[in-house]
Amino acid sequence: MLNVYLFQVLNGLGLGMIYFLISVGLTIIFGLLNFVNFAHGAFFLLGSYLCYTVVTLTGNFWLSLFVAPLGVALLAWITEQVLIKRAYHLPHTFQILITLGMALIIREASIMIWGPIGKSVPTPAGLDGVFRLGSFAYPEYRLFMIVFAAVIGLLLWFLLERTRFGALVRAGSEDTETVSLLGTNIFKLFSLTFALGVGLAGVAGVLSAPIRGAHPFLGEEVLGIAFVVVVIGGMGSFTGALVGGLLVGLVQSLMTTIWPQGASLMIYGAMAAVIMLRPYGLFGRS
Amino acid sequence: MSTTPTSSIWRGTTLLAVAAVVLMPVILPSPTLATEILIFALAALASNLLLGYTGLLSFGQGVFFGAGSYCSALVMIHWHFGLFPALLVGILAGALTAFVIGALAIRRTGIYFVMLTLSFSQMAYFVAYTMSSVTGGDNGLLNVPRPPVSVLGFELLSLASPLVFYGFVALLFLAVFVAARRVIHSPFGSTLVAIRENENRASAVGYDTRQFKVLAFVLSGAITGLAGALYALLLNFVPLSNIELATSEHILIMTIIGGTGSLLGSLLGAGSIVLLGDVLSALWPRWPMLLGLALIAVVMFLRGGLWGGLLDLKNRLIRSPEPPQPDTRQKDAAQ
Amino acid sequence: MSTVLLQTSGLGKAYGNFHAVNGVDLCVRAGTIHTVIGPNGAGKTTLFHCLTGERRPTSGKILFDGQDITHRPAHKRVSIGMARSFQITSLFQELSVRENLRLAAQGRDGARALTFWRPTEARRQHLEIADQILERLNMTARANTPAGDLSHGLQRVLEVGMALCGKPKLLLLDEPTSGMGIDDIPLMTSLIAELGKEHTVMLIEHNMSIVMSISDTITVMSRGQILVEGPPAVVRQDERVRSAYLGEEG
Amino acid sequence: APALVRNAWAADAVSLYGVKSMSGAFASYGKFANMGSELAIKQYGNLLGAPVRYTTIDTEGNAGKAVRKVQEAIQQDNARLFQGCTLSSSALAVGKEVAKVNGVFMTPAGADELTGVECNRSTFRWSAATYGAINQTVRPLIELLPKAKRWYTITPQYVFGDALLSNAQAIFDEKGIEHVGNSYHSLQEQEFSGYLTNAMAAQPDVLLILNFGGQSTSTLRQAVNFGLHKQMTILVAWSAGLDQFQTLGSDVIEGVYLGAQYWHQVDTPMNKELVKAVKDAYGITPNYPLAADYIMTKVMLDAVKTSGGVSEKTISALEGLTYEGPTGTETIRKGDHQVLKSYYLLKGKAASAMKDADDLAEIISSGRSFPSEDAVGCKMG
Amino acid sequence: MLTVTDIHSYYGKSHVLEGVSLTVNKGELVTLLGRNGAGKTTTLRSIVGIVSPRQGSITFDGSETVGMETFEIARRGIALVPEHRGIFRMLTVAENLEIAVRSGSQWSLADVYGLFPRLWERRKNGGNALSGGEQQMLAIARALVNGPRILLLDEPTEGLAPVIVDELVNILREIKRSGVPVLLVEQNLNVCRKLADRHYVLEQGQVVYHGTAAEFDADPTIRDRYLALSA
Ligand SMILES: Nc1ncnc2c1ncn2[C@@H]1O[C@H](COP(=O)(O)OP(=O)(O)OP(=O)(O)O)[C@@H](O)[C@H]1O
Ligand SMILES: Nc1ncnc2c1ncn2[C@@H]1O[C@H](COP(=O)(O)OP(=O)(O)OP(=O)(O)O)[C@@H](O)[C@H]1O
Ligand SMILES: [Mg+2]
Ligand SMILES: [Mg+2]
Repeated sequence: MLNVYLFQVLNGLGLGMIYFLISVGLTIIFGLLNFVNFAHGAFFLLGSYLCYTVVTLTGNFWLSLFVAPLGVALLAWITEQVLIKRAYHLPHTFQILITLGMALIIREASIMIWGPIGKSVPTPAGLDGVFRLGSFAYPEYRLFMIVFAAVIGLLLWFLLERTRFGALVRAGSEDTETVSLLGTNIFKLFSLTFALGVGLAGVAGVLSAPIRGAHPFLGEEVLGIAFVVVVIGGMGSFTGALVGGLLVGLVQSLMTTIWPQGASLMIYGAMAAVIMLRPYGLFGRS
Repeated sequence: MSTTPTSSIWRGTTLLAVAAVVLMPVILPSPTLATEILIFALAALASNLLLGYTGLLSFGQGVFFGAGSYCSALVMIHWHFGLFPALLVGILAGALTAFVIGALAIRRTGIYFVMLTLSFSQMAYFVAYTMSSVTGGDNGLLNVPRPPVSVLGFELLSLASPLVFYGFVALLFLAVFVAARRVIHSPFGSTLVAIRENENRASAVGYDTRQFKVLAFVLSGAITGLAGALYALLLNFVPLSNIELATSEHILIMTIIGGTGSLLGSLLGAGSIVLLGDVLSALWPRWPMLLGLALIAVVMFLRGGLWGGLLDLKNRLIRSPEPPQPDTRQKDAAQ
Repeated sequence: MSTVLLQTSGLGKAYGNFHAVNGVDLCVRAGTIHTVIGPNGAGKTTLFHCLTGERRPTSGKILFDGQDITHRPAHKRVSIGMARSFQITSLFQELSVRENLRLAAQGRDGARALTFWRPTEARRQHLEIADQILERLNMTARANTPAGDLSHGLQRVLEVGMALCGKPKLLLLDEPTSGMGIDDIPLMTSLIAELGKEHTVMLIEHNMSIVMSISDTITVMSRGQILVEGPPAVVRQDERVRSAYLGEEG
Repeated sequence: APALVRNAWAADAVSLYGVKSMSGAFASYGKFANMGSELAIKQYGNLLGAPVRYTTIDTEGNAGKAVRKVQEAIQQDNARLFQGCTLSSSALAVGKEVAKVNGVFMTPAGADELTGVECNRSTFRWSAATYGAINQTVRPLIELLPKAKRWYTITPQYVFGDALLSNAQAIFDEKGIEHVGNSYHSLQEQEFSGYLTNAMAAQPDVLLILNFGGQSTSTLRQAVNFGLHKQMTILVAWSAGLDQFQTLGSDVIEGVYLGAQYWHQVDTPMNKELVKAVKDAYGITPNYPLAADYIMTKVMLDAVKTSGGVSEKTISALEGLTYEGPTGTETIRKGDHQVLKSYYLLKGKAASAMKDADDLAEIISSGRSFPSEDAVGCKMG
Repeated sequence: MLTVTDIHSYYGKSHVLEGVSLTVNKGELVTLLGRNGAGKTTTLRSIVGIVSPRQGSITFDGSETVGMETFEIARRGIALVPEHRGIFRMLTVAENLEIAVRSGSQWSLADVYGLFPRLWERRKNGGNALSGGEQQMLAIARALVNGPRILLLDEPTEGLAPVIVDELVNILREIKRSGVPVLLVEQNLNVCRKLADRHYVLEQGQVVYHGTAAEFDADPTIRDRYLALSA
């Protein structure tokens, strides 16, 4: 029986890394642009669908891992220029409204383009095996995802916490006027940051396609998890997204053995508990 | 929020509300639809008390709605409560859940507050879903009666007819509407606005802002609970979706589209969203796309919501003689 | 001399290892104007925050009017007679000047404003207070302007006005003249001097001409601690104060 | 019947309402279901001297909306004939509304309560009961794999899942199968790796998946990711049929056993006609929602014809009716309004063995099993 | 160097600047005086493009800046230390300075830490944990490392202890000596007197007085008339 818990811990860590990848883009946009993006899940969905299309057309998953996030980021950049840009200074209420609207549009457009029935993406060749550890089996593809997520996390942390670009964007999140006074075109940086954050949703969408496939309501499911992770970890914190992701992954995985019906309940319970105890999440800044 | 000069305007909106309530069953294709609109208008109005006046964006409204539906339905099914006792139970259930969620959630502010209400809402959903022996779980709670209006055991009026039921809901709606205005123009209401504007300062001039926010939650929960109970009566059924996050989202959308900070706006918002769904869904299965566009359009061009838009239009058509007045007056009316 | 209104003993506020306020023993007598001066970052505002309840002190005790209020929340200190203005202007930006004042007046009644079933007009007394203060501040003409549209200087005046609405026993003013026009400073100075007759005033101020002309007692803070305390004449002559704070102006 | 017709204009047309989830989370189902009904209506042409009027009611995937719109149709248009509802909750509540006016309502929804404790005069159900689904999949598979003695189950935690599970456990007891474990999960769950890990640890011979729709899609896909299909036999007792198989692709379903209400390759005369008609009309192969709503619409119109108009007699005409359906000769049981029809055990084919894109599975066995009328707990008022 | 000609600026409908004209020449320190609400801040905001004048022209080094974005104007070397200071609360003191560093500035990080030792002591503090005066120092230091070719200061001594004010006066002298012109909005007349070459007085959005420091000092009635100084 102990074995099962060990399995669940390992599996939970793997799941956690996936959740980290799903949420990290959200946390960037949330924490730095102070923008609540309820369309994050929808962009994730788009990533999955674009991956499906690229794989169907070319048979090459790796190409889709490159093309689909770029496509998503490009779309994000365009919407940023047209819409989002004007919503940064608005209250969260309006941001939620505008991104809910976008999510609806993306979802319905996906149904129009790809049909109401879900699509599958085969696991990329070479990673379709199973990694064995005694009697514990773990899909090689999921292992790859974990490593990939870790690398991305590291790069992002460096970009945003250790570079001037990062500091400027963080400064801009408080006061755009003053950053402009220092001679920086902060809105250009914001556009890039937004595209980056959404592009990460696209990356997560592509990576999850072989596991989850793509179906029109995927976005809503993913959004829920992403918010929980971000809130637990603290808005705008990478370590937060990482620890939050791992925590949610572990809780979810262990709960499937301890009290399966309550797995989802516990995730939200954990989130509520964390916010009550630590106002700004585990790693959030006030 | 200076008080004396605006009182004529208040009377105006109450009259407008009465007119709308009277006209709705005539204009709309069915009284059932009109009833649904009024029920959601109640819920939106309650959400407006929090969002528009206190500045609290709560995703918990669905929980209060669901709690109102479930509790009033359960006491009618199992204990054969009459109409008014059952509605009272719905109101109390909404108020109580709002008290609990509010008291916990307001300990945080900003987006963390929003997320707390969101997570409580998810938890409530799972509780309702898991307690299927009580709530019917995913199948919903069936066989909810619609008791007649009765006083001391004497049956006065059957509500079986859709139009009569509409009339009943309409009276309740107007009563709540008038009461809500009263609340807004009370010292309590003006303090809520102050808290929305600058909570720190409100606390520094002597208000226990938590008490105020919790009370706002309780009032909002009570009204939402009433709406939930009426919805159960309307459908003779409580779907699990009543307590879903989607319901909260729906109520919020209505509130914002209608115009925050204006009670009549809530009626407009509920009306337009319910109608939009009803009309468009019959025409095009992909209609949520148009809803999405509408949401974006509101944020881009109509931040005051439909009510704000109407006021703007009015101001543009009837130019007041003194130019600076309309701006402030609009702000006052909107608060 | 008059009785002690406010007293602190060993009051301290630490942020981690950093002691912003460090063992302050303060004694404010009723009916006096008591000024706190000191270099930037000396801990004056933090001291005020502790006194008004914005921050929780990490050590020491606060006695107000004989009661221990060390752990009382901010809003409860208002009802026993404390009111403050903020160093950084903090108003209800979108509400009118009069409404700002009215809300401040109503706040003195605290929880009684929870009456959600009574119309606002029923509480005329708050409007009357607001109008009196408007008069006193010379702002009657601006009564209906949203506070956020006022110039910086007028916002400062309103800031003090709001503290007055609470009819406090002790008025804590954090740099009331900062950002005020040269022409307004005399107004503020005489306002404070006059307030000093009815209330007890605690003042943080960098403008030495005001400080020296109206204070009864001056406490000089430095690095979280009290450096010197005494009447203006004594403080002005103190060598340590001259070098740490006053500079050539003193 | 009182007030059945409001004016002369309406008198000459029979009106049928398709309650379909056209938008919202179940749009993939509603779209095909609606195509089925429309096809049946079109084929019918004139009924009692006038073309049938067909109106789609969009439930928006929300039971509350479904009920309200059905109420409206009943009050405003005097509607009496309803067909549809994917969601059990919608079906149960809509059934109640229709029963109030003695209308007719036929649904493919899964909840056994429809023909059990919540049954009523107006509600008819076409889909097989959970009892049948388990008996027609678990039993044949036990016979097929006599050595597979250890079974593990994954079950959604709610009435429907529990019904499937208890039916399966009864068979396990009877056949001496060791039930080595069960994982319950919530209806919202989409990540099954944890449950699969539990299953893996129990080292069963057969993994019995008792959830449905998107959840069974996810479970199966992730099970294959984890390589479970190489370690054990997998059976999905309540699959959605063709559209689900298309989603998953043969990579995933190859070698997996799948229970289904309908399969387009069923060899009955009526089904052959249906497949051809659908191909002609829409250019696709019929899937379960399409076939189900097609046949229900057709049977309802037949009953109207027999009873000479929409009235209480239409209900009687349906009760005990035997007709040729896509699964062969089908009968509507009088006592509980359950349609007695076959259920299928399919097995996913390898891509190389497929004759065309929709040839994703082969029929292993079929048959009908229903609990007796007394066992279902239906008391019709 | 900086020439403002007859600008009109508005907040929404309210006409705040009604034709302000002024010039700042190389190496000069010019003050802009006036009562509360006279439009001093608005003038500065118009120069840096936060408020866009609807009429009039502003040239810097000979090229027109009206209509340019704020960041473009800032890149040309017009640095404003705003009234509200604009400290980034979530960034540390050091980060606040680092993001402003522009190569080619006369002041390096080390220079400004030298000017304001207090900032060096608190360099790891978050901007949200600074006292009012510390924030003011940081705001000025930040403008200096940003490589200003002209410095606009909006009430820089507000909230500063007298010793610090003295220091600031020295620093401003230093800045002036280095050839960077300064446009100073200030309420503290002592400070203005010590530094200014010329004074402008604004009243209700219009320049009502303009003169050299000597003229201004020589004629106390000016102060009485426009600034209503009693003492
Ligand atoms: N939240 C905090 N965390 C850490 N240090 C803080 C925090 N808040 C204030 N400080 C520090 O405490 C010291 C005292 O600050 P305070 O605001 O009380 O100074 P002050 O005397 O009011 O100065 P000034 O005259 O400039 O307003 C400062 O050095 C400041 O950096
Ligand atoms: N954001 C704003 N919206 C509307 N009016 C404003 C705004 N900011 C300032 N004003 C008005 O513009 C006028 C000029 O304000 P400004 O801030 O330029 O004055 P100032 O001379 O800097 O005063 P102070 O000495 O108080 O800082 C004032 O009447 C003020 O009320
Ligand atoms: Mg201070
Ligand atoms: Mg100014």
